[in-house]
Parts: sequence; structure tokens; C-alpha cells
Amino acid sequence: MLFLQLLANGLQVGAIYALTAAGFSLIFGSTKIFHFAHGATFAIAAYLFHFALAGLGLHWTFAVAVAALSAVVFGVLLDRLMYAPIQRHEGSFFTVFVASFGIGIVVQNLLGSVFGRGFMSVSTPLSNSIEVMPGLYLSPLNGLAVVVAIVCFVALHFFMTHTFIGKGLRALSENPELVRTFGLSPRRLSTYAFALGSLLVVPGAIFTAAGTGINPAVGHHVMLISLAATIVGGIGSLRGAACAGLLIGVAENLAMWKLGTQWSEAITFAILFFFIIFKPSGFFGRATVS
Amino acid sequence: MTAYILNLLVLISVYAILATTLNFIIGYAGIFSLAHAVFFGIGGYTAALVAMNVSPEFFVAVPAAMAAAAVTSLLLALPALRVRGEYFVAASLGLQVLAVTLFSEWKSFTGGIGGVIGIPAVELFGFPVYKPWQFLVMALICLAIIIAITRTLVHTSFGRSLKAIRDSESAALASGKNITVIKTFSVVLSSALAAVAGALYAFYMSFINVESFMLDTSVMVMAMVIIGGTATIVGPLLGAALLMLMPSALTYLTFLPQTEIGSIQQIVYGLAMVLLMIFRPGGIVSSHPGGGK
Amino acid sequence: MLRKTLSAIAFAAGLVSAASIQADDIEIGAVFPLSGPNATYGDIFMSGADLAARHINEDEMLSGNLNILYEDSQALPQQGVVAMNKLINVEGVPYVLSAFTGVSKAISTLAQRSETVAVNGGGVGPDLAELGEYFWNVIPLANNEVGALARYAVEDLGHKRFTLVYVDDPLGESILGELEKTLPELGAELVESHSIAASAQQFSSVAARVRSDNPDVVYVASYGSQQLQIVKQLRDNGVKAQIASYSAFSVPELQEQAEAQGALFTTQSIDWDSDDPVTKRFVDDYKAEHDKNPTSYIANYYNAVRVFGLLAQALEEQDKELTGANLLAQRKATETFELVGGEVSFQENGTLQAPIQVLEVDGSGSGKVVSVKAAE
Amino acid sequence: MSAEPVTARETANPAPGSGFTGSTDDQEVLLEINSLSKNFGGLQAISDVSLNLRAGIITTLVGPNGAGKTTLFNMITGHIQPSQGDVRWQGESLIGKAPWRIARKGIARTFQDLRLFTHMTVEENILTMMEPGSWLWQPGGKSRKARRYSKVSQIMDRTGLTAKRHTRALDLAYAERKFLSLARIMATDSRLWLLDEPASGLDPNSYNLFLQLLREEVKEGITVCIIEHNLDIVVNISDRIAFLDQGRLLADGEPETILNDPALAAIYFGER
Repeated sequence: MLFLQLLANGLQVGAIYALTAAGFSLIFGSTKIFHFAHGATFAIAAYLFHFALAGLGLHWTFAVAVAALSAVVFGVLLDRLMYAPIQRHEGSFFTVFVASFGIGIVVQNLLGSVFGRGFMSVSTPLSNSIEVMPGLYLSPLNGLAVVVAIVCFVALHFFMTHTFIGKGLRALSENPELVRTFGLSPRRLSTYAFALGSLLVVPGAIFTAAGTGINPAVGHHVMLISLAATIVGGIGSLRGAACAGLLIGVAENLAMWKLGTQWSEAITFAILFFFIIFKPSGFFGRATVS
Repeated sequence: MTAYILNLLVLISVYAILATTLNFIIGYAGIFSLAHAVFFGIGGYTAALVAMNVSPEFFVAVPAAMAAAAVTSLLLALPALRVRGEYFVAASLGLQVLAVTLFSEWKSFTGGIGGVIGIPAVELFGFPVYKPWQFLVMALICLAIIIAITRTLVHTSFGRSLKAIRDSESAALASGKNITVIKTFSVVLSSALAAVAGALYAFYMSFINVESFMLDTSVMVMAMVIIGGTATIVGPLLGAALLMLMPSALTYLTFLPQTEIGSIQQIVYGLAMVLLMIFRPGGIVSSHPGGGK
Repeated sequence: MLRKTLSAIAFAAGLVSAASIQADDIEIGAVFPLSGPNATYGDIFMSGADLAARHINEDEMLSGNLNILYEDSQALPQQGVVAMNKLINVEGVPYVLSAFTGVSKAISTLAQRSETVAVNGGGVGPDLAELGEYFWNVIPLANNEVGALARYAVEDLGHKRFTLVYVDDPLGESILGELEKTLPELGAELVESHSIAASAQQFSSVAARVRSDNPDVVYVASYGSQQLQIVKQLRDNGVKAQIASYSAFSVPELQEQAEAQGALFTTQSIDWDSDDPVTKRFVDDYKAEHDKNPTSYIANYYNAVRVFGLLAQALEEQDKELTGANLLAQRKATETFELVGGEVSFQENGTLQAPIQVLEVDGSGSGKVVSVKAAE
Repeated sequence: MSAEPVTARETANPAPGSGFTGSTDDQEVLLEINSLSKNFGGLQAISDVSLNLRAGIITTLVGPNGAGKTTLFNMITGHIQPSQGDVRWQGESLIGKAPWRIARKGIARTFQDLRLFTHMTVEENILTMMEPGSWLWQPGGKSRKARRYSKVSQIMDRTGLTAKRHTRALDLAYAERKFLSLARIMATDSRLWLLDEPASGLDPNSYNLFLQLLREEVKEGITVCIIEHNLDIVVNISDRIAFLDQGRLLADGEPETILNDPALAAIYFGER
């Protein structure tokens, strides 16, 4: 029974990881920008959701809108104001990474100064568990997270395969030159990638705010997981990132069967290590040629 | 006040050693490691263990620390260096997180979060070195030796091979360079020298715990290298000095609210990273302005 | 450009520090978490210490104005060492207030070497009693607290099965050790213990395991914002057992938390309604200033500063210098101190002895006393 | 791309070929490619190619874009492992060997995108090529070192880079970069050069210098294999031509034979 419970917990956590990782993977895959500040986007969305709901007393639909808007605006602003200038002068992979890391630090501390450094969580009756069968407790939030994740992935899949921008983004990850010859601007597509990728953190941010609570460093953990999931899933593969996010969430929780929570990050990175060494192309990654 | 300045200078020297050794692999070999603090930590813990159980002699504890870091880095570098750039960054990040977990959990070696307390003062040929200025001289000598080693290496054929690998791995391969061996050697050397910093740190603080060897430290050392200027000798030194002085300088600004100082410090440091990357990616001491890796 | 700005800052810093030291001030230091996730404790500790300094200055107990210099430890040992170094070497204070078990352990070596008194009023790890004679505790340590709670839960409430959720640091380990020792003596058992990382925030799996342990009492040994999450997620995930903890539960956030209502915790026993003048003045002035009841943490740091005031006053009367060594000698020479909560004395190892009370979280902000256990 | 150099040809190239005379079929086979194949995922990049590179002559690989020419180079130098087949260097199989081992056997190459050591000076770029197995310091002391430096100077003279010896590769002009890429492999003492589009985009003067260098080196006994679209090279300095299309070797022989085959010409010119 404990196993089922841990599996259920793992699925919920995994669904959140999967969404966030898909966002990172989308951005990294199509723009080659190592967007470490993705975690900052997550934190901003979570805090503004909390602020809109608890601070301003808005209806939850508005709060969700505030969170989504803030995530997208932040992502796009970073792309325009930070990454674009860096890339203009031979922005190497690492230059971008350092700048992104810097922004992550700034955001974390600004949030701490503005909203306080302690944990905050939205109190909602949805987080109260119900005993669905003896020994198995599920909260409405558990189910909601999984359902929302599935809906998001279906929508994302449709977007990537059926819309002009989605196709452009996929093409961008394959061959930027090709995109240019088709009359699409990689710069503009990059903005779309950031908007979409940032939007994908919103459900995770909201569920985290309502479930386990948030603190200014929440983005950091999420970022590490997203990074691991992106590589485990295969760089540039949304499907891979999603599966890997789910895998990591489940593995983290199942490991609790025998180990303390202090091992959970270690487990994630042990998985990452395993993949890097034995299968660097990830689950669904294309063969990488140097 | 002198004691305080000496204290800062010692810490700057220790971090300058870390920055110099990290610059050796980032700046010259193009290996971006986010796990430098791991070897700093291994050096620190090993030196502490040796000093407490065997001998606090500098020439016993420091070589032991270097050997421990060298062996560990060899074991880790061999598999990890087989993969390409982005993956190595991720692998090193993973290594850092794993190491922090191990440092916290392997309590017989590291004391966990509680750390190792009561590390004895280091001895040079039997004479204990504990006065701050003595310690500073010792740290500066270590720093000078390490700078000399890396500087010399960079100007040999080995250094050229490193730079060639950094600039184009495939072309270096096509010119007959065994890049795995060269990269591994540079990582092992850099880790062993970083362990010197760890040993000095442990002796100086006489207390170490896992919090000094977390990802934040790796990032800070990386920031020192990047902000100061990669592939230069002066850059990492300047970076170390700036980043170590900044928090201390900020605590003197009494008009800043006490409770916000920690945050302000972090914000300044994050912003500096962002602005430098946008306007001067080569760092403050850039050998070739405008360009830079 | 950055280089210029920073050097300008460094220069300005020199000027400011030179100006801020006034001749007649008597200064003591404090190493508190002022930023980071445990900053809320820093605020609480400061309010107690500041109130004591205000009273000392109003009474003109000392020749100069008593001033407390606060440094940020972020509740991290390394930051604590840096801050302690600054207080000792730059400011030259003889007496430093400390908090948190990890930080206290880290700075104790420095305190001993430089003969500076460090006084803890927040950390409760039992090994804090053995950090040398320059390290004092004005707080009863966790062994007393855990013992009192265990006795109440077993003897008065009849609970038998305990599960521990503890943060994996010196404090958590010492509580684990205490429970393992105390419970069997009382005829109860520690069914299971779950360690968690200091930075963990997701406890649904821990809750699942706690539930499957089926305990009567879940003892939560954590602090700061983490303990709020643990309590919330235990309750969210269907753990119905009695929750218990130590003095870390006396922070307002937890006292007001819905999920925490009914939880038991322990603190040093202080009779807030006492007619003792020191206690009464402390309680009245604190209420006047903050419009709420004080907690034991506030009283502890008030006492820590007050101990300095009393010792320094005695030293000044004897025309002795205010050094750490003299403060230590004076403390040993003083039998009892009039502090908040009554007359108390230090044990030989520098730790204060006080009775422990068991409280229940009832939403009043300070908890309802359900039992008082004498110190063992 | 080839229009300009072609006009310059007449003065630079009085007789076709590298200067080699006789039948190329009689030359010793230096490198033997046996039914080599490579798949990327489902894509067949090279299928069943067999080709011999003969000593002392210039062999040119021609074929439309995507024909698999660079992939073939990558498999010879070990940068890519073939799916099937064998590559033999003077009778010894190179399959499974690391690129640096193959390079040390005497096979040097340039890259289409040059891959210079961008942040190193011209001198360092050349010098480091002479130190493949270096372990901290080169053996041989001062005299060997002096000899290395004099060789570097000589190479820089021949490639017209002397004035730029302390310039970073990044800061060179386009033609200079191409020559540096050539200078790098001149320093290696290799017997076989694999040149990936070495002449593309060169101005007439540079192009002439390039041809001159190439002829000199072949005379010295270097064997060359060139990937080139430039018709001038194909026609005038090649001793043999190998024609690749869609991963298959369609023909291999002396230039007249290949160029006079109307079917090949149709593919070649049609595709271009």
C-alpha cells in the first residue's frame, strides 16, 4: 500500500516536473540558450499567483492569469533584453549560461526581499487528502495536477505539429539556416519559444504554491530537475523531457521507501549521471555527432 | 582592524587559488566545471582528517589532500570527459549535487551539517602556523606557487594543446592530440591544486562543514573567473578579490537595512554577472576586448 | 566601470565605519540569521535583545550606552564564523549573542581562542553544553525539553508509539539520540525515525511513511519555515496522530497555522503573570511595544543581554575591564541572576537550568500551558 | 563560386594535373576504402563505397552537395565510425581507431569550416600541430626546439602569414584563415592530406598561391585528396577523380574519362 501511495505521490510530482522540463527543453532545443533562469520564471509565477490570490484577494482564475502573464512577460523580456544582446557578439554557450545564472540569483533575492523569505503556501481545501482505499490517500490536487499536465501536453503536441509557429520552432531546433531560408526570423521564433516555454511552468508553479509551498529558492530545485530531465530525455525532445520528468518524480518518491528525503536530489542526479555516461543522447535524442 | 583585514586577505588568497585553478580548466582547456567546490571540499575534509588523526604537518596534510582530490577527480573525469561540452556542465552539476549529499550523509568523514570542529593549527616543520599574518604569508606563497605552475604549463606545448582543444576539439583530434588524456590530466591537476585551497581553508577556519562546499561556492568561484577574465593570470585574482570584498564592503554601508544586506549582496553579484556577460564577456581583465570565450 | 564603483564603495565603507564608533558606547555583538529562510528567528531574537538593551540604558546600569552590533549568520555555520571574526577582530566585543546549534558549534572555537563569551539563547542541541567555558547557554537544552515532553505524552496522555521526523543536522540528531534514550525508560518506543534534508520542502512521501508507522505521536524536530510545511503536509496527507515538538514551535507563524492547532511543544517555563519586577517589566513593555505576548525565545535573549548588563555592572563597580575573561570570572562568582522568569543560576558547564513547560498550540499566539515539569 | 578563379587559371596552370606524369593506376595504393557504408538513423549517407587513394597524386572527390564527401573524410579520420566496411592505411585497418591515432599515422585533414584554434596566434596554431604527442615539454632540448621554430617560420613564409605571426586566428582575413588551415597541416609531416574545399572563396592571387603550394607539396611526395566544387581544380590539377552521388561512388578514374562521361556531367552540372 505504501508503494501505491508513493507511486501516486511520484506521479503528481512527476507531472509537475515534466511540464517544467518540457518548457526548458523547448527553449534549449530550439534556441540553444541554456536558460538557467527558467527556475526564476517558475518562482515568479508562483509568487505572483500567491500574491494575486492571497494578497489582492482575486478570484483564482484571475490569479492564474496573473501568473501566466508574468511568466510569459518575464521569459520574453529576458530573451529580448539579455540573451539577444549577448548572442549578438558570439555568445558562447557559457556566456549565456553565466548571465542566466546571474538573473536567477537576482530574482531569488528580489522575491525574498519583497515577499519575505519564509515558506508560503496557498491554503486550499483541495490539498486535503481523502482515503480512497485503505492506506491510500489522494488529494484533489493530486488528480488535478496529473489531469492538467496531460491536457497541457496534448495542447502542446497539437501546437507543435499543427501550427505555423510550432512547425517553425521544430525546424529551428533542426536547422536555423533552413528557417531563415523559409523567411522566418530565428530571433522572432526565439521569442515564441520563450513565451511558450515560460508558459509551461505556470501549472507547476501554481500546484507547488497550493501544495508543498514556495520559498524564493523554489526555482533552483525545479531548475536542477528540469536540466536533468532535459538531458535524460534527450536534448531537444519534448516527449523525452516529459517522460524523464515523470521518471524522476516517480523515482524520487519511490526511493523514499528506503531512503530519507535528503537523498532525493542525489537520486535525480544519479539517474542523470547514468544517462550521460551510458546514453548521452537520452531516451529519444537524436544521435549526436560532434 | 588589521586582524580583520588579514582575515579577508587570507580568504581572498584561498579563493584566488580556487579561481586560478578553475581558470586553468575553464580558460585554457575549455572545460566548464560546476563542481570545483567538490574538490575544494575533499581537500578540506582530507586535510582536517589527516591533521586530527595523523599529523598537522603541512607537508603531510596538504599532499594527502591533493592526492585524495586527484584520485577522486580521476575517477570522475574519465567517464564524464567522454561527453561533449553541455553534457559536461550538466555532469559536473550532477556531481556537485551528489557530492553535497555525500558530504552531508557521510558523517564519519565529514561530520554532516555539523561539520568538523577543532581542526588543529597547521605546522610547518613542527612550528604551528596560526597567527593571521603567518597564515597569510603561507597562503600567499601557495598562491604564488600555483600561479607559477599554471602559468608555466600554459606556455609549454601542453598549454598549446589545451588551448587547441578548447578552440576546436575535432581539429585537435585531427592533429593527433590524445584529448582524453590531456583533458583528464588538466582536470586532475586543477582538482589537486584546488585541494590545496581546501586544506588551507580548513586549517584557517579550524571548522568546516558541507555548507562551504555547495553549488553556491562552485558558482561563486566560476563567477570570480568569469568576472575577472578567463584565460588571464590577473583576472581570477581580481575576481576573487572583488567578490570577497564586496560582502564585507556592503556590511559597512550602515544605511542599508541589516536584514536586507544578504540579499543586496547577492543581487549585486547576480547583476554583475549579467551586465558583464552583456557588455564585456571576456571579463574585466580581457586579453582581447570585445572577443572572449 | 564596475571596478570604480566597487572601490568607491570600499572607500565609503571605511569612512562610515570610522564614524560609527563613539567613545562611550559599550558594545556587544550578536550573530543572528538576518536573511535567508530563518530570518524570522533573527527578528524575534532581536526584539528581545533590543528590549533588554533599552532597559539597561534607561536604568543607566552601565557607564556608557549599551549598543548591540548585529551580524548576519543566515543560520549557516560558515557565515557565522565570518561574522564572529568580524565582531571579535574589528569591533573587539567581549560578549556575543549566538543562535542556532550549527552556528553556535562553529563559532565556539573562535570564542574560546579569543576569550570572547558567546551566549546561546536559541539553539537547543545538547552538545551545546560542552563547547568550552566561554560558551554559555541561557536556554535549557533539548535533552530537558525532549524528556519533559516524553514524560507528559507517556505518563499523562498514555501514548506509546512515537515516530520522529527530524532534520538531518546536529540538532535533529541530538533529538533522535534523546528520544532513543528516554522513551524505553518510560516504557514507550520510537517506532521509526525519518530524516529530512534541511532544504527539503516536499513531505508527502514522508507523511505516507509516517502513516504506515501508525504512531500515537509524531515528533517533529525541525525549525523555521520547514516545520510549517511538515505539519501542513502531515495533516494534508491523513496523519492524524498527535504532533509534538520542542521550543522551535513557539514562533508566531506556527502558532497561527490551522494545521498545527492541538500540537504539543515545550519551552522553558516562564510564568508571564508573575509579580517578579523583572518579568513584569519585560512582559508589560514588550506588550506595549509589539502588542502581543512575548515568547520564551524573546525572554531568552532578553536574559542573555541582561546577564551581560549585570556582569558588566559588577565589573565596573570593581573597576575591572570588560573583557571576556573577566566576564567569565564574574559569572562564576555570581550565584544567582535576577532574570525574566525569576531567579536562576548557571550550572558548572555554563548552561542555565530551568523548569520546562509543555504547551498546546491553541491559536492564542503563545500556546496554552498544559503541564510543567521540573528540570532533571 | 568558381567563376573568378577559373579566369585566373590560364596563367597559373600551364599543364593539367599536379605535375605527375604516367599512369595513375600504377601508383602504390596508400589508403584503401573497402565497401564502406554509413547510416544516420534511417538515412543512408554512404553506401558501399570502395576507393583507393594512390600515393603521390591528387585525387579529387566531386559530387553534388550531400553526396557524402565530407562523411567519407570523417570516416577515414575516425571522427565518425562507419556502419560497415573497412578503411586500410598501407594495409592496416583504421576501423575503430581513435582520430588522434589515425592522425599520428600520417593522415592530416582540413575542415570545410576550417576549425582553426581561434584564440591562439598564427604561430601557436602551427606550432601546436608539430607537438601531437607532447607531454608537458617536447623532447630534444634546445636544438630540436630551434628546428621546430625555423620550420614554423618557413611554413609561414610559404603561406604568406609571416607578417601575421602574432595575430589571433580569429582576427585574420578570410584568405589568411584558409592558408592557416593549410599551414597547420603542412606542419604535421603527414603523407596524406585530406582537404575539404580548400580553395572555395579565394581571390585570384590567393588561388594561385594555393595551387603553387599544392604542386610543390605533391612534388615532395605528399598524397592529396581534395573535396572541391571548383571546376578549375577538378579539371586542371586532379590526377584522378572520384564521383560521388547520394552516398554512392558512381565513377573513379582519370579526369578525361570522368569528365567525358555525359551521364556524370549531367548529374554534376544539373545538380549544381
